[in-house]
Amino acid sequence: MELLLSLTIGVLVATSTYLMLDRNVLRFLFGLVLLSNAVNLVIFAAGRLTAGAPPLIDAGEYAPTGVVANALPQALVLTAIVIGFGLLAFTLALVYRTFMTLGTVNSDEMRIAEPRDGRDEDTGRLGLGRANPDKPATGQEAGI
Amino acid sequence: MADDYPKVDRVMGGPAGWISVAFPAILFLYFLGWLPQIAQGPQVHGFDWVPSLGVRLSVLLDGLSLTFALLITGIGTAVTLYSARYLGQHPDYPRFVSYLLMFMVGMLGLVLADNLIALFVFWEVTTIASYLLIGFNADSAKSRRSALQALLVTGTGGLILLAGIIVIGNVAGTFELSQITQQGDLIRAHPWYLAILLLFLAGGFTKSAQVPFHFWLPNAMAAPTPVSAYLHSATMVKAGVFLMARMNPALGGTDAWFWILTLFGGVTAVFASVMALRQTDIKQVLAYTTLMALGTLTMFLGAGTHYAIMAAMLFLVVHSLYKAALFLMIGIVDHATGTREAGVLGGLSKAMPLTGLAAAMAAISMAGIPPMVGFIGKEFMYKAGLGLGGFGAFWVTVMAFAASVMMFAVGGIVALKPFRGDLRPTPTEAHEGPWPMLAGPLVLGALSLIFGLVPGVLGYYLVGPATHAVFGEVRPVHLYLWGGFNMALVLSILTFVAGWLLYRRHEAVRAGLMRFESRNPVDFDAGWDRLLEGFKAMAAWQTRIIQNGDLPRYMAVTFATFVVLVGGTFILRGAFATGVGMTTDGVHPIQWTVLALIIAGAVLTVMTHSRMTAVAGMGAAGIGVALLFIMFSAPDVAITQLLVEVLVVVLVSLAMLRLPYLPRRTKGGFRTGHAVIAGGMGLITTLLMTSMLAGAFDPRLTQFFEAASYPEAFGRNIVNVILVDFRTVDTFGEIVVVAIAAIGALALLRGGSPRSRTDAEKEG
Amino acid sequence: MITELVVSFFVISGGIFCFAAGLGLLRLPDLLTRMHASTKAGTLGSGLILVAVAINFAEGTVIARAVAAILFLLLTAPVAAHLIGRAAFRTGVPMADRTECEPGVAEALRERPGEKAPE
Amino acid sequence: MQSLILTTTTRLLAALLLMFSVYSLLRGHNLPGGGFIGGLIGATAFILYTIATSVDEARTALRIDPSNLAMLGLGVAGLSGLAAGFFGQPFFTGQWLFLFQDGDSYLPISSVLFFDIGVYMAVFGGILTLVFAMEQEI
Amino acid sequence: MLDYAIILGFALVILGVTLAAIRLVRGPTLADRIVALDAMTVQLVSFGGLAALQAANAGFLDVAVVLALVGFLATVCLARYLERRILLAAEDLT
Amino acid sequence: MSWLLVYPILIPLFTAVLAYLFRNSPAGRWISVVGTLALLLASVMLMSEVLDQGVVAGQMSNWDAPFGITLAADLLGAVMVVITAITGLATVIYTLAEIPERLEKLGFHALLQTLLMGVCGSFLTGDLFNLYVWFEVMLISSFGLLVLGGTREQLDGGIKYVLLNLVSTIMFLAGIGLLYGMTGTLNMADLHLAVRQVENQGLLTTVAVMFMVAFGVKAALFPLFFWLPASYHTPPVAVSAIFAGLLTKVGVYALIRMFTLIFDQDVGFTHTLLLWLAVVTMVTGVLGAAAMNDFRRILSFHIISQIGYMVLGLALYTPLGLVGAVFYLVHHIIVKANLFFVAGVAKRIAGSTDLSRIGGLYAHAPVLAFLFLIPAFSLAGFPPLSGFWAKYVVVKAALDLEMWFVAGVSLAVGLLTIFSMTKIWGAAFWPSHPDGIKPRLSDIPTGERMALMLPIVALAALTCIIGLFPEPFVQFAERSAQQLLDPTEYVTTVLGVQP
Amino acid sequence: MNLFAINMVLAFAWVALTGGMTLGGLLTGFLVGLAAMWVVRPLFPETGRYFLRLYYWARLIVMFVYELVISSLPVVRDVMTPGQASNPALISVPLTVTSDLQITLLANFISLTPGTLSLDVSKDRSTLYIHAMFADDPDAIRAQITNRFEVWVREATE
Ligand code: NA
Ligand code: NA
Repeated sequence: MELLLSLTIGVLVATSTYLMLDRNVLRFLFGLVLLSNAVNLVIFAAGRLTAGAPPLIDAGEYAPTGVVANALPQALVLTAIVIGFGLLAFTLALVYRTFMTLGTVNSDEMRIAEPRDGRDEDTGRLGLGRANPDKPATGQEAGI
Repeated sequence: MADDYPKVDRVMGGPAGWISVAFPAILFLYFLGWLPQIAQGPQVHGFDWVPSLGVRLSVLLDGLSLTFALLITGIGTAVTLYSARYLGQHPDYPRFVSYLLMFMVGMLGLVLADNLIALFVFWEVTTIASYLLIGFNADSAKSRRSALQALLVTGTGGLILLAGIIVIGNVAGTFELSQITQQGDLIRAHPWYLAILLLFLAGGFTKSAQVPFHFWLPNAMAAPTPVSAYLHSATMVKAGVFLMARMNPALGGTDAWFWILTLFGGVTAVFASVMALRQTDIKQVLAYTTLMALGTLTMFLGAGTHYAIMAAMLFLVVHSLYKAALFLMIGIVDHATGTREAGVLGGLSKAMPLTGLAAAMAAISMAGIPPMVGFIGKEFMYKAGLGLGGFGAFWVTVMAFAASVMMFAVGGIVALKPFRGDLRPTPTEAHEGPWPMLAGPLVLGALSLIFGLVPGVLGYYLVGPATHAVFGEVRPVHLYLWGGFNMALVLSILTFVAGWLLYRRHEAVRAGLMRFESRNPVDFDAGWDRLLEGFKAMAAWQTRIIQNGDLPRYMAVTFATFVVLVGGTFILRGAFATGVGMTTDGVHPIQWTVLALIIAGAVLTVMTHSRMTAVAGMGAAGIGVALLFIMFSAPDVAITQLLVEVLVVVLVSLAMLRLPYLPRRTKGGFRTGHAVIAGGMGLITTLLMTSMLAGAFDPRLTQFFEAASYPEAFGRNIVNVILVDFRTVDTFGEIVVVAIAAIGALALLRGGSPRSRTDAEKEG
Repeated sequence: MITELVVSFFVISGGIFCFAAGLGLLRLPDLLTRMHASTKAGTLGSGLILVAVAINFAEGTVIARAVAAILFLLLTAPVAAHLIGRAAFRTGVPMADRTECEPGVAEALRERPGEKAPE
Repeated sequence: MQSLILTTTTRLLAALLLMFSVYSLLRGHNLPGGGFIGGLIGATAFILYTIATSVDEARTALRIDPSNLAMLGLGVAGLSGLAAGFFGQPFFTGQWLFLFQDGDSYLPISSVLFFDIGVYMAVFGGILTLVFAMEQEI
Repeated sequence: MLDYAIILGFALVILGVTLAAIRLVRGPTLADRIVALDAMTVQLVSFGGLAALQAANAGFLDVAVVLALVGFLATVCLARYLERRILLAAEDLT
Repeated sequence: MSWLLVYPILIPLFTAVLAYLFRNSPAGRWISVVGTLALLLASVMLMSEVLDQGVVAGQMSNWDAPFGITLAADLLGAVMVVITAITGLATVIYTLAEIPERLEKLGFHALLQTLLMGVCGSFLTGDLFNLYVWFEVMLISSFGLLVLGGTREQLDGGIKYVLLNLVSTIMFLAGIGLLYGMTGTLNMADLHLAVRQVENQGLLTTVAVMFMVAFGVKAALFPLFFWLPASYHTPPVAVSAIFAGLLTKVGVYALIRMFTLIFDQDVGFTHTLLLWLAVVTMVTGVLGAAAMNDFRRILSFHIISQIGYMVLGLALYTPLGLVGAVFYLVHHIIVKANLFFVAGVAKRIAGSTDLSRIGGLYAHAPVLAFLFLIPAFSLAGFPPLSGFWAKYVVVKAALDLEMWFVAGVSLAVGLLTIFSMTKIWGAAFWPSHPDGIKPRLSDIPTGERMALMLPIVALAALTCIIGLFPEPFVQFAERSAQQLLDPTEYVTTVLGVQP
Repeated sequence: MNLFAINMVLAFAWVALTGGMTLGGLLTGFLVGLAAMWVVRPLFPETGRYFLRLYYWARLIVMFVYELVISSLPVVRDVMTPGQASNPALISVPLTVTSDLQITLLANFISLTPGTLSLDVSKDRSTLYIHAMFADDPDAIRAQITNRFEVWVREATE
């Protein structure tokens, strides 16, 4: 199982890296979600795997009676999931706001802070405030 | 420049003026008082500054430092007095004075320091002060350029010098000059000797403007005249000479020392003399003669014999006296007539007799005519040159002769021509300067004469001890005006003859030089500009390449760095290992399915061109991960994972309402380079995981938690007990993240809504 | 032993319903028919397995949680189906050709009563 | 979202969810659950409420600004850790009070529980802040 | 016997999830995907129940309870997205 | 346990809570000021305790190390907390005049306080996973601060900052997972012992490099620094200042901590790698600064270059090298924050930070000019200011190891630093304003002027004090370097036993 | 409803008396309380309706489970067997129930019963639109809903 899990994590990392290299920031976000999952699995697996024995102490006992799963990585993963969620939520808001302000989710069109010619330049393409009206959404597209 | 500013009503610069004059004057008297003691031998005083780094604020008082201290304070008094009148009504005069005093402190510290690090500290103080003073007329682009040039050239030298200081400190085991100079043999024999020498000379040559680092000095004349007189002729530029002199006992006496110093010094002296002839602005003429003097001093320090060093020390004093006087004089002329052009000025002795007197005394000394002290200086140089053996004697003597001839001519140009003949019309009507401005040149000129008449005093109190300090051993020093008829005198006479001829024909010579220069490809000043432009272009190019504003590129580099460094280390360090669970034996079909679900979700997310499908894919992968958590006994984690998945869907489905669709397949196809990086990331992760899982696991922590959870922390859910008791601080930080993420997002979203934007506009 | 038998029965029949839900989702021709499979069979299957859990543990708190889960499933499944079905209909998701439509129903479903997109 | 069926179900469901969230919070020390899970479930109750009605109604029902609630949660968590200081113990050391102790059954009141309540509030408030903001601005 | 029943149950449920996942991938409309995701969450409730039976630990039951509760929320949000997106798209067109 | 360890975390927390609850009233900002003052007080008390007793450690929740979470302050940690408090206080005072009420109502002060909390937590924690948590607290606060206000520049810069930092965070987390899987522990002192038991030392080195990359992003090492110049010039100046001062230093701190306490088993490999990264970082950073034409962008690139010096000090891994690293850290925080403060005032009175669009500050704002020169020359390494000693020590450490090339590069970079500092001076201060504006400090209302200038004056004074009386600071750095190079005291104190 | 409250109070009293604070204890207490109230029903004038309501609720639940199981079978059969036996249709059902709760209960009841799926309620709450999978005879479906489901729901809630 360890081998297969490692391979799965590898695939998760590879796919998420590919997504994070996309110029479309939304794809980056998708990659981020997958990568967080992969890393959570890394931590989880690092504490070694135990099937079917959650780290709970039965009523009337003072300690787990048999072998139970390693509780520490579970706690760590839980924390990491929550933190990851917080970061993701903020990033989503940031992407949303950026799109509303700059009119793009393509990072190669975000050249305000580092303008191409060394000057602040508004190309006019930016700052539309909402989705590009040249390419309106259609009902069919809404289905996807 | 001195006139075109709004005047502030201050008498003699106000309090700032009086303080600025009193400070050097009092110090001058104080140092004078030390003369008799130091004539007996050097003294070291001092206290710790940064003992951990071996840095002390120790003072080495010997002939050399005292000579310099007297020049700094003495000429400093003349210059500050002069400035109080010259710039006293300038709105920025107080700033000017503070820079000047800062410089003075730096310069004094430099020459008095016994500790090399302390010397360096003061060295840099003079650099900064010089930068601020050259740029004093900040509105002029030329001033700013010159200031920067001076700063960078001397700054470069300074930093190289610092390296030299550190290395010599490592070799000698101390930074104290008084101890380092005792270890000359050890240092000269050390394998790093040549490196140390070159590092020190780089510092000295840049500061003292030796060719090819000379170009900043004439430009530095953009500074107000008192600054030129003080820094760029009498004091700061001599710091480099001082350094070489100071290090002579430790570094001197080798072939390398001899040849480098005499060659650079000689070339600088002759080159500067020629350039001096070529100028029309008298201040520029003087600037180049300063350069010539610096070259000469360097050359004689390089020559290294007792006589040569004595000649150098004597010339040091001589030059400071006449050059400061001349600079101040030209300032008065400029002030009075509005021009400094040699071709325009003439017959000023009628309108400005005292100025003419001062100029005459200084110029005669410069020309080396008896009975001025300048004559003695020149004689001793010839004697020293002739006293060397072999090619050295030839080189030094010829260079000294050539330079002296041209100095003679220049003396005529700057002090004879403007004052002789009929008064010529000038931009403003010529009039005699005020006493505070005249006092300095007159006193300095008079000193040139007095020391020429009684050279013994100079020799006993100043030149002797200084020579002793530089040469390293005590030998008698005897200065005299008349040394009998000898080879040196012959050379002197030849100098006068050749000099006079040159003076008579200098207009023609100048024209020739200017023609030559217009075809001269080697223009150091323009080269400087090209260097700077080239550097800036290189910097801009590099930055465009690296910081190009393209996020995917940043990401790619970041991930690629990870792949290369971590992957490379993995291979180089042979980290691969294999062990438990590295087969597919006993993997339950359910587990296969769950892993397949995760992979399918991830692949779907990558492949799809529909964002909601991507969200679904992420969801599937997330659910698969939750299933893994369930299978491997982590109900709390599974619950949390599922809850978070749901919340992500909630938030994403809200945001996606406005966010744009993903681009269609036509745009942005398969990215091979990115795929390679991504594959590398995946591969490395897998390898790291398998290798890590192959090792043994130390369950200490978990065993403790299992044992303590109920009896000591009263909880049966070990995971929750870890979260709220064993590792509370983690959870504490975690909720801060959640709360702050929410507040941050709220601010981001609300700050952008039309409603609050109007609020912002109302606020202004 | 009897308990084990009963539990096994519930587990397997629950599994069959869950499987049927998945299969229906894949096989049935259009969205709305697929929803029949997923809503009903899925809910029933999960419910049966939860019943099995309740019987197996036979503890108050476990029964309570199992009952709660079943109750939640029964409460939410139809609402979810209603929302998806309505939304799908309004967004023009195609239906199987055989679907018969009583007059006026399609128009009534497409109508969006008074709801405006937030601005 | 206008739907009679949704709105009616939500009345019941939201109440159930809130109850369940408190239940999760309270027994998290012994069984799966805890402040975070509880807070999340509580938040879903209000998210559902928001969807079925509107943000404004949900805000009114909540009475307190969710972002304030989140920050108060941080404060409560911090104070629960501070409690140990009064007994000369390190930060966050659990302080336990066993009420109605009778053999093996008792009602424990502890600083750990208060910490978990802080977690609950922070998570609950934080998530609602996010959702309300998104819902309102989009 | 129960062990075998549980494994069989697991197998059936996981097969069901897989089939739903195929529908998730295949679509073709977003509505189909939402239905698939909804079905998967409901099936996962069974998964939690089965895990509880297998581990003889009711802890996993909580996974089931929570999922039954909040899986619904995701579905509601997605369905709402579906409707509102059309509304907004219609506005964009006009 | 000393509660002094907890206060630097708790005080900002409660300040944040209160400041947020009172965000709509002026009380909010004064709560922030008072809270930061209290933080300063607490951090100074902690410092004096560390100076008295050596390493101070405390077990949170009263569980022994390595089971519970340890907070520990050695000299480095304590001084970083003090500097954090100083910078924080300066920033808070500065914001009184610089941050508009609109941003305060959005929770500016709460974000600032949690930023301080995260930074202090990072410096004080003795647990690797806990370090991750504090990093995240710091990061999310910085995200919020960076884009607060939401101008177009901020959003663009913010996207790059956020996304690149998220990547680094995840790498960090993965590293923790791997290290935990190999050693079974998270306590840093315990890790110091545990890494020696690891059989697969090659894997350990690999994981070490992984941490190097992750912290390399945080510290802005080449070639991982992109997020910094992309974003630091975009937020309000006070935010830039505290970011520039503190944030990258947390990355450097983490590198120092990890590569002295835990990863010291393959120094020949890891530290050599660090050395070359540091050298290239110095060069690229300073070249970037030379290429820029904006006050704040120049300063931003300089951060990178200076980070190179600090990491170089660590990479040399000699006592003197670490002295340099520690001294540099402290010096740079003060100086860099101050330069950004000056940039803010310059922008306020001259209208821009674009060097081609401002001027006249020398003539009309002489006080500001003077106060610029101090940190600027200090940054450029001119004696007798603090930066000189920092640079001197690092260069000497390199020369002591006969690393001529490295020392040469350090000196050359010093020269280029001078170049770009004078570029600002020669463009914004000396020449007159292109629009004929006379930028005067007196144009700012008195109260605001006080708020703006007080931090600048105080930090400049601090720079001068360190420069003129460096001995106690050098001695401190030496003791600190000893603690770092020989972590026995740290480990013993944390674990409570002789290892 | 206040009778229900009294019943709950009795249940809690039972728990307090017996000391078994478990769900089972509570349920026992509820049943015991119910029995007690039935015994003393003359003291409560409205008890008759209360008991009736309980009965109707119980019937609704039982009928619901019955319908759920019974009508699942054709769906499962259709899914499991090759080919498509279904004959789907969109049908409108006039409503006789009026309150929110009743409409919702009915709609959910219909949805959970295999073969039919409530899609929406008309704006004037007079019609329910459903999708039926085996709609060979729409009127039969309408009749079943009106005559059985609506009655059960109404009786349980009025
Ligand atoms: Na750029
Ligand atoms: Na300018």
